[in-house]
Amino acid sequence: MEIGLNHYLVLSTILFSIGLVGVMRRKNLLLLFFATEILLNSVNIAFAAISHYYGDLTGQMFAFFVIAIAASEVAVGLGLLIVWHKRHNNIDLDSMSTMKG
Amino acid sequence: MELYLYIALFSPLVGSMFAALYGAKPRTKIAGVVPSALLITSLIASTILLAHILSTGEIVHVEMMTWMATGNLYIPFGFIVDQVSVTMMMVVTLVSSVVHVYAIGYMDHDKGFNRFFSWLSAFVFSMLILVMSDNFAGLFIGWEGVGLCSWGLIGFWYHKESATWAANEAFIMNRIADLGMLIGIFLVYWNTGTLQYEGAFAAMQNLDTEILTWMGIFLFIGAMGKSAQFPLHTWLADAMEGPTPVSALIHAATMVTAGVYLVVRSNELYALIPDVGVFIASLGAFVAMFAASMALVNRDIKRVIAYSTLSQLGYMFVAAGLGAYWVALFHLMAHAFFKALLFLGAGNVMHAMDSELDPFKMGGLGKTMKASMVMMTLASVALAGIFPLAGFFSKDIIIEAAFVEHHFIIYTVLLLTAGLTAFYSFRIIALIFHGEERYKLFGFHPHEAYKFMLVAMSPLLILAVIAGSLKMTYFEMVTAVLPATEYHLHSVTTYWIMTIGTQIFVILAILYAYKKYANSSIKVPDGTSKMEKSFVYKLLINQYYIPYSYEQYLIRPYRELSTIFWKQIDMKIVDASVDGIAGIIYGTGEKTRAMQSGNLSTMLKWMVLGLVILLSLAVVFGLAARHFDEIKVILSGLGV
Amino acid sequence: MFEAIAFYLFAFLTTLMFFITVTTSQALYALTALAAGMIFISAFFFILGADFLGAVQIVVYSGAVMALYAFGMMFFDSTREVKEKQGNKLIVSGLSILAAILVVLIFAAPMVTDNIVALYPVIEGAGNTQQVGMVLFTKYLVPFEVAAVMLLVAMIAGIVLAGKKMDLSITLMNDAEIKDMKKDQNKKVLS
Amino acid sequence: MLDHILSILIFFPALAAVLGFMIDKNSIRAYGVSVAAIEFVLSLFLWFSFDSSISGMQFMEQIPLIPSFGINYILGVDGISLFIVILAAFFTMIGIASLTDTKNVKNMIITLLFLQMTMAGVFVALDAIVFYIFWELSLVPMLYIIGAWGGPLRIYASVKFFLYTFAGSLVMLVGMLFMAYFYYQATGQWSFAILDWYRLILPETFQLWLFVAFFIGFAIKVPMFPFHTWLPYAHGQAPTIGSVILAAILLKMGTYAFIRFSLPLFPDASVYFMFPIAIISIIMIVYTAMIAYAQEDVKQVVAYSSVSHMGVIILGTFALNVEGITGSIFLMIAHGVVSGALFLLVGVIYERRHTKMMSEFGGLAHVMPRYATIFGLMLMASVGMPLTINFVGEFLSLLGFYQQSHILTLLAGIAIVVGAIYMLAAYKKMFFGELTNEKNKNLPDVSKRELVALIPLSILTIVLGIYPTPILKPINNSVESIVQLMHDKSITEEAKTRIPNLAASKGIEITRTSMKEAH
Amino acid sequence: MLEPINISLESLNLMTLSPMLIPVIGALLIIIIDIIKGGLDKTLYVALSLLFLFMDFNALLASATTFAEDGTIMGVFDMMLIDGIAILGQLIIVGASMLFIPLALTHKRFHEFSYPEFFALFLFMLAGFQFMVATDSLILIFVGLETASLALYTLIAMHNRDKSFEAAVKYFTMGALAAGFYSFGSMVFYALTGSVEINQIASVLAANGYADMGYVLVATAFMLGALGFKVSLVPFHTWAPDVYEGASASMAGFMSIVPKIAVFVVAMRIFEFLIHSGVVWLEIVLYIVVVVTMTMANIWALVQTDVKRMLAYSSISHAGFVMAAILIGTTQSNSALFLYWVLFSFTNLGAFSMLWISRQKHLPDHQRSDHSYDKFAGMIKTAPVGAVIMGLFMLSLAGLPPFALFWGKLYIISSAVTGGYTILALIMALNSAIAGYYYFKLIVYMFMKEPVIGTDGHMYVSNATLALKSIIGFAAVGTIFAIIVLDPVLEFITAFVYNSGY
Repeated sequence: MEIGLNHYLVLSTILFSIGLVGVMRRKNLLLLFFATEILLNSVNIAFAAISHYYGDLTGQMFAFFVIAIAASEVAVGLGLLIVWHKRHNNIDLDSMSTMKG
Repeated sequence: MELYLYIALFSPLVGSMFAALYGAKPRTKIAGVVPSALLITSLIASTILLAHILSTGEIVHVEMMTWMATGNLYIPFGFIVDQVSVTMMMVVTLVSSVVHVYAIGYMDHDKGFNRFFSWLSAFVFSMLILVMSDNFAGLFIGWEGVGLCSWGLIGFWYHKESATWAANEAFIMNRIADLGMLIGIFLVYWNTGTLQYEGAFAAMQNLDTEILTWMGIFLFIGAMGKSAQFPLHTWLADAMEGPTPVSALIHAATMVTAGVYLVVRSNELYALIPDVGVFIASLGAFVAMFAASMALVNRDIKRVIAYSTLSQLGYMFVAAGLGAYWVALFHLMAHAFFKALLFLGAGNVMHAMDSELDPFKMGGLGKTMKASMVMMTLASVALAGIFPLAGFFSKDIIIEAAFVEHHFIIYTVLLLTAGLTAFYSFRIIALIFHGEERYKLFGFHPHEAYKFMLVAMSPLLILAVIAGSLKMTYFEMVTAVLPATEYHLHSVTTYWIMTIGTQIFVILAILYAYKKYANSSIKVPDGTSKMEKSFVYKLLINQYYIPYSYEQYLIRPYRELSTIFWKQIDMKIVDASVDGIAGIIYGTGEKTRAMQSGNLSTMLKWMVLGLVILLSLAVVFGLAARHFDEIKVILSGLGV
Repeated sequence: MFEAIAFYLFAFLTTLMFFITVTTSQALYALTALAAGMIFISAFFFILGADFLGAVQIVVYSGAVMALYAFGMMFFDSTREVKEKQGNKLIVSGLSILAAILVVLIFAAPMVTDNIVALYPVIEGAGNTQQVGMVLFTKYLVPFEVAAVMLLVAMIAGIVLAGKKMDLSITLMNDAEIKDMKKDQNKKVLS
Repeated sequence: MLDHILSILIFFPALAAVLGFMIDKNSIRAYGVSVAAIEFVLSLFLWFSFDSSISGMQFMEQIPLIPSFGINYILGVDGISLFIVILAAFFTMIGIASLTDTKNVKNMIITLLFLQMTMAGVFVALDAIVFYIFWELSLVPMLYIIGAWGGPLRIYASVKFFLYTFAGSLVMLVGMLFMAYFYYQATGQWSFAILDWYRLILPETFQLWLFVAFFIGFAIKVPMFPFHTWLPYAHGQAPTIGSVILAAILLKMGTYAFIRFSLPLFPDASVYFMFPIAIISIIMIVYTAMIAYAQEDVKQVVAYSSVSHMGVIILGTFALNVEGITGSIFLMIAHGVVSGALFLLVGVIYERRHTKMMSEFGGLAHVMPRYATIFGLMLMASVGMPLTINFVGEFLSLLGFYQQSHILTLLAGIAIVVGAIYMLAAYKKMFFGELTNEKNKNLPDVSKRELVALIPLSILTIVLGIYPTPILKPINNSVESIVQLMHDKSITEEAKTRIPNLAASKGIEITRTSMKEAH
Repeated sequence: MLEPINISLESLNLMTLSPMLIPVIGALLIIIIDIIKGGLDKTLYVALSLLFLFMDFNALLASATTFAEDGTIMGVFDMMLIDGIAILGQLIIVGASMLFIPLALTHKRFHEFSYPEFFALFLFMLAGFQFMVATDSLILIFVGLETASLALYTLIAMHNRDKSFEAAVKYFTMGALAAGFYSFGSMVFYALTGSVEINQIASVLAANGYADMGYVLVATAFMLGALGFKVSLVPFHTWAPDVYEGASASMAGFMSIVPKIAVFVVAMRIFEFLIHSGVVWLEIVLYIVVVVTMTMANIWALVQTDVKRMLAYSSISHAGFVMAAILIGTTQSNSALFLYWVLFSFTNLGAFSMLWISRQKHLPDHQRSDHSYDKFAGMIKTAPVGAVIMGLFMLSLAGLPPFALFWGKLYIISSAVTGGYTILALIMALNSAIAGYYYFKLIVYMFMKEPVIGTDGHMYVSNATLALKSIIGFAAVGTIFAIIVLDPVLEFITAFVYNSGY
């Protein structure tokens, strides 16, 4: 059977949802960041697939920039985690709720 | 003549203001003398006007200035002195002059002497405005003005709870009636386009009877208040809390007759609606009897006289209602004289008895107060309608008129009332001046009033005696403006039988009163006698329980309702709903702020939830798109 | 046929790996699963003919990002088991599954793609990398440069945040303390 | 000078207020009084130069503000607004003059001067947005006066006052925007100028909705039942001067706005809503009068009495004939004078005893005869005694409405009864009876400073009661033109019959401008 | 084989890049200066930044002139799109930044300003925002947005205290999720149309007659989530209060203005064509979101005890208010959006600056947060001028005429009325009334309460320097006298918006 664009889109959606699960359930910030990577990667698959099926390079471009963005986010995210960890010696997000209301 | 008109009108005002200047200062004679002198000036001016009218028959009509003018409404301060108003002016200025002079003596020791004269003169001014105005609005000014002065004077001794209560009661009750009056005025304006008597009455000739009836009714409601007709009568008896000169002037001679004056003044209106006239007459007859009955047993001389006034007002309304306007006015005049005299006499007695009002505690005062006794007796005779005193001429003619007009029930009632009148008048005369000197038991030391007070009263005495002789002159004068109906029985025999019969009936009543109350066995009632326990006595002494029921069923519910309105409705419903809305908004905030738990995980969940909601809406919409048209209709309602 | 098998195989593998990533309680497992997943994704890229992308994926993710994360994990000592207090799991899974179902529901429908014109068509005969290069340095030159700026920003941010200067907070110090600190620094410079 | 007298009237006090910051605390009172006096003289000068035979706007000024959106600074005064402007200046003057020692007197006077600016602005603005600006801005100084110098509940009271009126006026703002939009649709140009709007004939349904939108804003300000509950709190907590100005001027904004906006803009809707509003007015009159009777605090009596009187004003306004509207405008002035004076009087006793509970008093007439006299005078004015200022307005208002409905007028007329009840009861409780309370035995009578405020008011009360013509005439002329405008604009049969056609009956020539139909 | 591409330099329109390049160059210069000579004072960097901002502003004015003459300019392979709304957006971004940067010159020393990198990052961030608004391509929007966001996270964290780290982490994490939404949304659009350029997407969708409505809706939903997060629409707003609280007051003020206007421009580009094409779903959803955002944010603001948090919620509410303009989608409403935001910038930045100058380093015992209401109690007695100015900003925020924001509200509500959204207009009006409550709460505290014992007026200006005072003065003057310049501004905005086809 023919693998069509919709297959890839569905796969992408499923992976995206897995990412959402991770984002919502992870309490360890580092692991939470993993989940955000999943989100971006799932979209990349779809971009590449669309690009392939339409014979258009724009999708690959988008995916390329998404990868770049993901990488930058890692840098900043880790930076933030390091400062937090230096102060509090944990990266548990439950400890971050001094501000509320 | 205009100058005299203005003098007559404004001298009391000047007097009032003069006295007011001394208002906050200690008592000074001059504050009493000057207003009195100014009033006498006013009296003289009125007399000149009277002479002028008598001699020439010309009506003096001036328009001082515009008061209100807007749209089609034009109300000037216009004054008219015609035969009717000059009669009233004479009565008012004369009685008030007498009362003023009398009060100089009567109020001699009172702290509020200056204030008293200020109010009293202001009252005269208002009354003159009332009678001299040439339009309904001006009448209303006077109408309210006398009400105000009456309030000030009834509550003159403001430290007394009963006095201030009575003052407020009088004012408020009058206000209720004034509302009717006001509505009457509105009716007149919107139907005739003017409030000037002349124009209004002219225009009324062409109006529907229904509208005229309403006009007549509403104006009469106004009259009922001022003249204390049932059911707005209770204030008059309570008004006796005021100083006695006030009672004499306001609550006997002048103000209370304003209602009669109004009906007389509007005779052209009432002539068009005889049905209302009959109603007025019936009510008058009822009040005459009703008031007289209460006077029979009352133990307060001023109240007895007040009821008597009420009763006589009933007579006047009978006359006015039956179209005998000149008769009503004549009785008004005559009544003013003898009733004022009676009150002033009562004032002398009170003065002598340290403000004691219970006649049972007096008795035998005739010995020390001869002059007062003579005056009061004569006034009572006049009141009873014994020939040849004033009452005979004015009152009997009313009874005759009722007979002639074939209102036999009214006639009968009036006749009976005449007997009652005689009885209660002489009951108090007997109790006060005759019999045992019961006052000694209570340690009173009565003395006759000042000479000048007695002198001041003498004009009234003279008029009470001779007023009857002026009847024909008067008749000729006023019939120039009022319908000149003569009330003569067709048969001379019947006339004589009736007249003499009435006289004998009245005299018998007087004698019975003397027999019952002038003897030495009278004791101060202590509530034990058989009569006092009877139902009728209780009914009468409690004024048919009307004040009680007013208190119980009107005043108290009003007070309670007010409190409920305030505490329950205004605070707990109206205000609380406003606060409630604010509270709900604030409470929503307090409850939902937990959404912002500060936990990152929750925040992320909210975001995903938002997304899911958006997605589900998308799916729902996809389904709904099939029913797009219907939905669009609904949405257009939302303003989308 | 080969394509279908490859697709399903890698689809299964990526899904599994990512599933492990988000569910395992061992940070190390998660990291490893993530890295594996990334590599499997690059397989898709190759299948779809996006060779350049596939290479970038492996280099950037498996090389750089994973290395960073691994470093981070050592720093945070997260290899130990992470205790994660879980709130309501129903909400988490419910929301995600709902989201998936909703999107899939829509994606199940075929698209109308008649009007789609490839703006930057894949040219037969040229290598993917070449083609990407052509587009990247013409049309997407500006985003590319901006991405460079972004990476610079990320670098500066990383340096600043992880730097030593953040250890002392001037924000929380009063004036006297700041003066002392300055003195200390000068001393260090002198000595 | 005459060309810009209205701007001067508005901005002179504001400028003076800004300069007031420089002035020393001890001299500020003299400064305030003189500024207010100058303002008052200016307003009198305005009256003097006012041509009362002209029915339209005078001293018009126009400066474009946002011409592309149709917002212009347009001012003008006619018979309707003239006297309220004068009254505002007058009350500011006597308010400052009679200001007894309060803390922060400087802030108070500066605030009052700002308030004066907004009050003048509201009544002379002829552009809806400019009107709205002053309308809203007037809330701020009042908020501050109540909130900073008020009683124990002052913050609740001031915030309630502010939010309530603010919410209402925002709805009104939406109405204004709609109105401008309709004008735009009809003419292709934006305009917020009221005189432009006057030329617009709207379909009845639009009129109804817009009328409601404006009504909410105005009704809360008036305040009309059931939106009145902020008023007792505001009055109860406000310092004397705040109550005086609130009652005398600020409440009049609502009733003035009815005449300036609602009637001429929406004649058909006015007729449509005439009876519902009349019923609300009657509820206001009777219900609040009864509540006033139940009060224990004399200031609350006066406060509720204000609501009751405002009912009569509204009733007169919705008589939709010359007599009624003229009467209601006159009653605005009258009520301003009388209620202002009553609040001043309450302030006098509060100053001495620091309580407003009537049970604390009784027999005050013994120790304070002058006070009792002036109070009595104002009381009688308040209950509508003829020859006092109130009577003229009340009489005309009721007279006017009688043309529309007999029975409702009869019910509304109960005002004169219930008004007497609570006023006399309050007076009795305070002044009559024996002097029982020890603390009242040595109260000083009204002082000279207090008399400075009270005597002019007393004189006004009587003089204008006897000779209202100088005020009635200009009002009458302007009202006639408004009534004629309404008649001409109205589209329904009912409105045509309800609103008298003066041109036919009196031959009044109104300059007819071409009217435009909105679609 | 690939053809070599010949492109003339003129056709690239490189001038379109100049406004963005200026801050980038500025940032690089700052870094280079720091490398050459460290330890220079912050005043230098402030001045440098200001200088570059001025140049940027001038470049924008030049673009504006060009736009006024020639209309929309495309540049650099049609990647750059300089149309009216791009210019307006950038003008607001740069203008507000010029007001923000001097706030670094505080009297007290704060951690972030000791870094030259702070200023560099700031300028990079601006460049990111400017790229974001000046393009039609979803890719460049994404990259610009992320550049700016990453810089912003860092700037927040650099305040260097626990709350600011917490704020930065929260913002960052949620931002990453939003980035996921954004890329997914873009992906669906791409799948639908084969393009990532908005006008291209629009034309393809129009040509299809929106046949794949389901896909469009999914894309829109994800986009709404992503952009809604940035402009803090409920329920994507949860970061806002915490981040505002954690960041320094000046940064919070900045955040309430600049990132949002950038996103509004993007939202306008993406949503307007959908709304105009009759995607009723979007209209309904936006309607709901706007109403909920306005109302709920107001309600939450009511119950706050800290002024800064209150202002955070109020900013959310204002964002909802402005989002309504996009929903209405007429030229008038879109102009109203910019007008509103210009006026809002003055007022809100002024308000936050007032908080900034009263910032204490250590809280006294009775004070629970940086800017609790209690802190301002009785301010009129101890610092009257400050209280009056703060009151002024509050009045303006509440929409009291004739202060700046009133005109914005007036114009937006008017556009709702004109656009036929009567109910919305009423809701907006009533929300202003609710908002009145919490703004007035502060006024009540300042003017009507007694000062807390032991506070003197100095506390309220403890952080003030001439620079800060001038900024506040400038904001205050702008707030009061907005009416004077309103007409030309409105005409300018309307012309630009109209000529951009919105």
